[in-house]
Amino acid sequence: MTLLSTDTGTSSGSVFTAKNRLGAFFESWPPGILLALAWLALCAVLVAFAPHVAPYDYLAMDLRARLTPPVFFGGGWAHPLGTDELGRDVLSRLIASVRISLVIAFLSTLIAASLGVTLGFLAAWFRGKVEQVVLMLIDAQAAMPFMIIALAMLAFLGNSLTLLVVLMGFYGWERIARIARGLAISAAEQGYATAVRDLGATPWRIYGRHILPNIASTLIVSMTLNFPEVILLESGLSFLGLGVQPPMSSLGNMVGYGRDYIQSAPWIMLAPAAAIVLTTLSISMLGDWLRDRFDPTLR
Amino acid sequence: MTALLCVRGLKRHFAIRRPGGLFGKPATLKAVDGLDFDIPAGRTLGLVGESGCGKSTTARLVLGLVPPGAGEVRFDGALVTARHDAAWRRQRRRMQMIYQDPLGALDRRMKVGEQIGEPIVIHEPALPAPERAARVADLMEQVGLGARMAERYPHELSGGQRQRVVIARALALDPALLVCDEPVSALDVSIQAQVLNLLDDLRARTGFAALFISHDLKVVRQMSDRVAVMYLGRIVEEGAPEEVFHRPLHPYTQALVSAIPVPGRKRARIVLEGDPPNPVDVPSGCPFHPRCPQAMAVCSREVPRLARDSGRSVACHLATAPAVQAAE
Amino acid sequence: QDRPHITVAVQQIVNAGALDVLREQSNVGARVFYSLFETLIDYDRQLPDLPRKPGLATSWKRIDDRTVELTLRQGVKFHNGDTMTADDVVFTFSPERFGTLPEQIEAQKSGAQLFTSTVAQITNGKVPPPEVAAVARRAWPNLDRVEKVDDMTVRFISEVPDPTLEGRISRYGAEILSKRAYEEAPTWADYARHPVGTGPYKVVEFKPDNVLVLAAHDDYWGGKPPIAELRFVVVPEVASRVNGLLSGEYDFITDVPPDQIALIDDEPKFDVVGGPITNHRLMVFDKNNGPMKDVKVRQAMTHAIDRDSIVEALWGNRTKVPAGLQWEYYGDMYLSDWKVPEYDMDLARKLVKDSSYNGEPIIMRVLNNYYTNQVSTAQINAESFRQIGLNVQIEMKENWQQIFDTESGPRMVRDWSNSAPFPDPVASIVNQHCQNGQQQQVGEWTNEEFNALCIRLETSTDLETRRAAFRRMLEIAEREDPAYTVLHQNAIFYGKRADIAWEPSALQSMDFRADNFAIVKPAN
Amino acid sequence: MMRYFLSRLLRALVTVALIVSAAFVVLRLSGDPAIAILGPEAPPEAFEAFRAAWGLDQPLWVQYLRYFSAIAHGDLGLSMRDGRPALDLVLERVPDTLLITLPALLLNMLIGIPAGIWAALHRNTVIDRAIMTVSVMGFTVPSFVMGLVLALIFAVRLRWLPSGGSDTLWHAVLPIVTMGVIGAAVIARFTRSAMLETLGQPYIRTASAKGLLWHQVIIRHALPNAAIPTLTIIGFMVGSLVAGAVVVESIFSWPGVGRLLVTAVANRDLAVVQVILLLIGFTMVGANLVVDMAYGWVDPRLRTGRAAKPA
Amino acid sequence: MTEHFDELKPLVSLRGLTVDFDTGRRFVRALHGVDLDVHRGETLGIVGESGCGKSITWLAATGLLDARARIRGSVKLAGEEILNAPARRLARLRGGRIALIFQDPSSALNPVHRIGRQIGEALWLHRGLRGKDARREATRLLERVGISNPAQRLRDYPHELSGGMNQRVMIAMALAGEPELLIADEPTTALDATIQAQILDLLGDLRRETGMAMVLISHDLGVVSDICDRVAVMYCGRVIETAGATRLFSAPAHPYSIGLMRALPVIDGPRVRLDAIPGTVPAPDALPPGCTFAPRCAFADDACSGTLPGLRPVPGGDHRAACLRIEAVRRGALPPEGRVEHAREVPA
Ligand SMILES: Nc1ncnc2c1ncn2[C@@H]1O[C@H](COP(=O)(O)OP(=O)(O)OP(=O)(O)O)[C@@H](O)[C@H]1O
Ligand SMILES: Nc1ncnc2c1ncn2[C@@H]1O[C@H](COP(=O)(O)OP(=O)(O)OP(=O)(O)O)[C@@H](O)[C@H]1O
Ligand SMILES: [Mg+2]
Ligand SMILES: [Mg+2]
Repeated sequence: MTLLSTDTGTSSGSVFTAKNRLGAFFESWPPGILLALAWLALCAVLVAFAPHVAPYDYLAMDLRARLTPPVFFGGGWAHPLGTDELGRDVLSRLIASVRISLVIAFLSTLIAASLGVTLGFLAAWFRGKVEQVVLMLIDAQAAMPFMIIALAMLAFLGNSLTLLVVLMGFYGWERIARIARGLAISAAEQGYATAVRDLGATPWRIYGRHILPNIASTLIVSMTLNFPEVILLESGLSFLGLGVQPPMSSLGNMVGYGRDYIQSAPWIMLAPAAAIVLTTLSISMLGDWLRDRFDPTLR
Repeated sequence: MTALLCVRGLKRHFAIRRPGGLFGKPATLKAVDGLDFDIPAGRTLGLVGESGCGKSTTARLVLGLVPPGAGEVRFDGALVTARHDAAWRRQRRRMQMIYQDPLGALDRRMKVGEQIGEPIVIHEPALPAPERAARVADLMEQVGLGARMAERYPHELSGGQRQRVVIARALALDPALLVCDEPVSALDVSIQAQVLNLLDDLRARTGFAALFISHDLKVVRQMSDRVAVMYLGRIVEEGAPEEVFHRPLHPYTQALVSAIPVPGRKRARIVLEGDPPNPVDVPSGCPFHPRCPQAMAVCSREVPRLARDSGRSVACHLATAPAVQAAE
Repeated sequence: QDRPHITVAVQQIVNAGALDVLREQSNVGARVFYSLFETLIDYDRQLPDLPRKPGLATSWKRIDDRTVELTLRQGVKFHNGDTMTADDVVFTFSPERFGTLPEQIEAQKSGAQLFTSTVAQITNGKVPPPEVAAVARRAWPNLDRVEKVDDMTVRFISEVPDPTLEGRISRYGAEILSKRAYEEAPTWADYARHPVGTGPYKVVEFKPDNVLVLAAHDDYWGGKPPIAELRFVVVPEVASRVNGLLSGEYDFITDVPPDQIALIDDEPKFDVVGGPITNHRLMVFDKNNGPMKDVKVRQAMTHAIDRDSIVEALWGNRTKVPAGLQWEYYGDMYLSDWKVPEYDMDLARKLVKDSSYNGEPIIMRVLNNYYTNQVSTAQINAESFRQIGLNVQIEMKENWQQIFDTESGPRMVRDWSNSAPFPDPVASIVNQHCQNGQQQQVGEWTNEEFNALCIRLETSTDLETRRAAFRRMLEIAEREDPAYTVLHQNAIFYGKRADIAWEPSALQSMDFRADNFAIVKPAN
Repeated sequence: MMRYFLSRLLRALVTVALIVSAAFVVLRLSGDPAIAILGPEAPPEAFEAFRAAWGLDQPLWVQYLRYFSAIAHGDLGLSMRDGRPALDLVLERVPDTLLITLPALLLNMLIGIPAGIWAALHRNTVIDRAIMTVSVMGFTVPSFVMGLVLALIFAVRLRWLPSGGSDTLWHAVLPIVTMGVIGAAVIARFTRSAMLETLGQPYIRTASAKGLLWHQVIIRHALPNAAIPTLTIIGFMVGSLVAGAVVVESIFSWPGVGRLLVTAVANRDLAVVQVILLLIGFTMVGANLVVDMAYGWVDPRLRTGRAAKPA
Repeated sequence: MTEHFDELKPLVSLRGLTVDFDTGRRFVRALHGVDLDVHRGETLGIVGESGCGKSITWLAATGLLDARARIRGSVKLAGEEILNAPARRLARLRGGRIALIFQDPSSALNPVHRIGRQIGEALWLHRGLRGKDARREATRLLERVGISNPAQRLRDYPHELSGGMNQRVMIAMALAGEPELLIADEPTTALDATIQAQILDLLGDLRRETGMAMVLISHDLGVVSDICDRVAVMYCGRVIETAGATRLFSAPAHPYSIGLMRALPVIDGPRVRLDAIPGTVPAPDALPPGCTFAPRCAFADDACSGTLPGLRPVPGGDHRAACLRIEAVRRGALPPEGRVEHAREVPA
């Protein structure tokens, strides 16, 4: 970083040395983070306006235009990212998929977080038997292959989007519960929570008004870790044929069905795969960045 | 039953595991091992003693934050339990605590104004917000915080200001008893003086009784009407501060008093040999005898009783055996 | 002299985990079984119309309506070195082998302990799993007995007149086993892992879901097999199979989706062979639920399917739309003038309009590409159905039970495929759609007139009567009161090294005998 | 100490029983093994016979009780598909699974730990950002995409390695690399944050004040302390060793437990699924226990003084 | 500022030491040019409120501040410049010629290593001792700092020892390199009165025996007066007064030093109301112009908030203070309006 000036203010006794503005800006907002935010903003726009931005209906088939390559790879501008095995426009499907995948990931992360936080808090508050039960549930969830849970939900409850969201909400709650429990126990032993309890506050107040906001930053960071994993998990489930189901389309499901075409029509798979990587990369980077920001020892 | 707070035969032991081995052997830690004291309304009892001698545990027992192992605590005649039920929560209105670490005792994500108002929200939920705000402003005025400060977060305040916030919060419901567990230990000399002065003023104004805990004898002397010296979970000496600090009877108190560094004046310290006391291995007889420069044979056999007379009590064989006293 | 080792990458060796033709009911197993076992009467498998030819029997003749006599081939050696005799044939069709002896059934019942490690045993003989008996009964509903005339002559005797007897003798499931080998195996399961047949290759090692290693059976009656070791390895992923072929690890890969054909064909060292098989893809209706009760709705759907486009787009015209649920190899029973409902959107729309339908959702239950192109086909059809004004929704299911399930919601439309294990309508339309067929058994569909015709078709020996009955049955099931509609003939494609001369078969078997396998020097 | 183990064991048993019960209900209610194993074209009476033979026609609770009493007698049951003891079936696959998962885990650590440390030491520099970006990408690329792309490059284009199968050790390379890269990414992230946490501790300053050079401080003082959080995550990974990697095994046609699980679940082959679940459950529990012990080994503070409780 | 020479060259001399911290958008100066000398065999006490820069002065001098600090000025050890010296050279100095001990011994010792190993490390680094020799020497050192049963204690982990014992281990570790200068940063803050007495005694003995120089950082005036020869008072990143210990405590010249002493409660004599300094210490990025103490100072006048006072000799001994109104302070004369009242609210 370059030093621009050393000014000893007359109105203040403090001595500041300014940094290069640009350098300082990029230090608090690294370019990677800015790119990540930009991508996420784009995604947010897509989520909000998907049907209006997409050039075609994502379900519209054109069997005569199957497997058209993207523009510059032998295709034309009619389908900038090419078409899939049913002649549907990959770009439009991508937009629809981003929308569905992000909505799923967001909502399920929320569910996982609520479930995890609730159970974690219960364990932290009651300790003893309740805690043992929660820990057992946590272990059981961690040891149960997710595939089986997925099968269960889909078999018993069908496969509507709502259910998929709920199902994915079951993913990762145990980690959040574990974190929430740990944080809540240590927070409860910290002065501020004891202090409020000693004022005569009810558990609701202690956990809801005090502990939750205090551990929220860590929880948010762990949610940013959960978020990309849900997107990946959904693609893994699609691989097994359990994810978002046709004719609906998600990033994972596009990649899953596109994998057979990895050689003959790679764009079907690569476009959504790139979207997955970009999105999860953005969110993970944001998470890391937030964690560093929230960590007082690093400030 | 004249005193506001009566403590009788109070004990509290903890089951712990001793270091060593993979998970350690179980052992008993006698944090508080039989306390008796009274605090009359409006008076302050100072409690001094080294780290780990059970001061904080006493504070928590007195407030009913942890259940006693034996003995009882009566506040205004009513038994203080540690069942965290509604009745217990109601009792909080009248007994409050001030903590050692003001930053730790405050929620760093809540504005201090809100935090000062929290006891009111808890105990008088019906009070309309504007009236509550007025009371908060009044409290802040009392502890010398500008009303502007209400909008700040704890980390934006200095240590002394934070402790003022804690004090304001404790006083919000006009408690009869305030337990101050090392309220100034984390503060700097100059801020410490500000806070001590403030507590003094407030006590004069509102007349609460206080249990004032510190390991700093100078601070305790500054604040208390009576002091009790604790060693390994027991009171070894009790009396008026001037008496206890200027003519300590117990050898431990003597060592403690001599160890106080006083600027500008060098004087002989009684340096105690041996390791600090360990509440897990409380020595037989007088718990202080292994470190006591004047230990006698009887000390390792018999536990000295806290002999009370004329407002001064001491638990030492030396003090109670007139012969030895004379020989000295 | 230096015979090659050949590796075939398959999606799965056998679905049921056992090398027993009476247990493995999916068409997956047919691929490997032809290398292990043979039937008395065989087909010329690489020819399009699949003419019958002598197999382990050199000749056969009808004695009467109920009896066929076969002369066995001399010098046929089993993998264990025994020579095949009439005893082996009789055994192959015996109640003991079928698991229908009373003591076997008793043992199966008493052994009916869920998940416990005790296999039902009886003192003499084995207890095959009960489903083997069920399959055998279905394959030989009227077989009275198989009689040994002399060492090299046997008679198949049916309880009732049976025009399909020769067909059944040649069918999948009628492969001849070694009596001694079967009896020597400790349990049925042991046998089913190392079966002994007469085929050109014998089992060396079998790990379900992983690999089946076969070695040349040099005493094979048809001459020395051309391959020293034949390995079938399981490679579930299409992309991985293609990768493995292109990287030279596999000599053959099976189940190449039509869209991948060009990719392999473009490589000079590899090519793709294959085509239609004796299996048709169907869409099946449940006439008892919702809008499907209305015959017009079903009819409309049969007319709204653009079968030619599907065949063109998804199959690259490498298969065809057949003439209803029948195959050319039915011979005399083939109704060459029959047609599937023609694609006519206007007619379909009109049918919908005339029907009682008013917008209720129609659920199509679909499995995730259990059949090649299943999901794509379903999406194309759903689109067409929407265009004729039907509110169709695709519902993806994970397994067959969910497809058949009636509790989680109304069952309306599902996918299926039908084969004909032997060349007669009895093998397909009767077996699958009559009273004892799955469709009626699960309660999807029934039709009185149709059911009466079923019996006539099965028992009559008069060709014209039978043809008339079959025609009427097709009319009912495919047009008047649609039970199903045929979408297209299924096709299977194999990727292989271009320097290997090899032909696939419509019967889905892979033939690695000397007359169908040769390594030719590449042209350049 | 003994009591601690016993209570851990008890919790583990209850946990595993919970898993097995849940799986039982799920598998039994969500699909029919008969159709799955015999195929949709098998005659209906074959399904009936199959169900009767395996007792699947009994009420669910009868099946459940039978299953559990069998387990209690040490009988883990037969595979409904193969008729062989489920335990044999699974144990057969374990060596193959370990053959790829163990080296993958090793690779994870060999790449992940140094990368994480390196990134932490160069916090907020280009090195840090590069490592973290690569690491995040490492685990955000879906594993089957990664696997297929690796196979395309190294098997199809370069022909250096086989694309799938399990005949030689060379066949293990691509699966190991695929899993190795993904796991390394995860470990790197954890190591980095553990390391950063440690570097902020006062004893690190004490170590430099003693006169140790920076790299000595890292190696002798920071690493052992940073090992604890890293161990936790590695413990979780060990736990999933036997379950293998479903996706990677499918892509590389590796005959491991993961693929067996997929087929067994698809077939609703209950006994096999349950044996795998038991195996996973006990490995998890075992791994957690080992990690707990390792904590004590790495950090002497954790050897003693568990939470005190009132006497 | 005039260079002042003693008959002995100082062991360590800091000149114009400044430290700027990177606060993200800019650098903020936390240490504003500190000049200090430590002579051989001398004990220098540093006092001042929390956050005034006592610790960073010495961390900066020994190169122990993290990379976000920018250090300027000069630090000479026996005439040799060591500020920003190469890492290897600094490492050899640290623990060897200059040893440091920190506040809160329990967290300053590595929890996962036995204390024997931690002491052994220092012996190995600076005296090349290993194995048995190192063990023998470590035992001797532990014995020296008054730990009973030292041979056995070497095998203990820090958490198995009490805070006082850990602090003694820290001291033993510091002594391992036989340093010429020991910097003790609040060595007794975390300890109890009786243990504190033991440690202070120990430090005093050691200094007498080895003749090493010592810097004692503390905000406990009592401790400092007890064992220091000379004292420097710091406020807001500057040294505002230095004098011999006796002199400083008997006749402090700077209003801040006076305030500090008045604020202490006393153990004997009559109980009086404490005389607290009003207001709080300003943060480094919000210093008032001119004399940084002016807003809290009862003696300050308008000149004080305009000019930054340098250290100036105070008549009567080796005594210097940075105050424009030394004379007035000595006379005890308050400015007419009593400026303190309106200056209470200093932003924290
Ligand atoms: N919950 C607990 N479990 C086990 N031991 C405890 C518990 N609480 C306190 N102790 C032990 O009881 C003893 C007395 O503790 P207490 O906190 O009352 O001491 P203190 O006099 O307040 O010390 P300090 O001056 O350090 O605050 C200590 O040895 C402490 O370790
Ligand atoms: N790493 C750092 N980054 C930014 N500011 C720092 C850093 N370390 C110290 N400071 C600031 O430098 C100033 C002086 O800190 P220092 O630690 O020297 O105070 P101190 O006098 O030792 O106080 P204490 O008595 O509390 O130890 C403080 O305002 C502090 O906030
Ligand atoms: Mg305490
Ligand atoms: Mg400091």
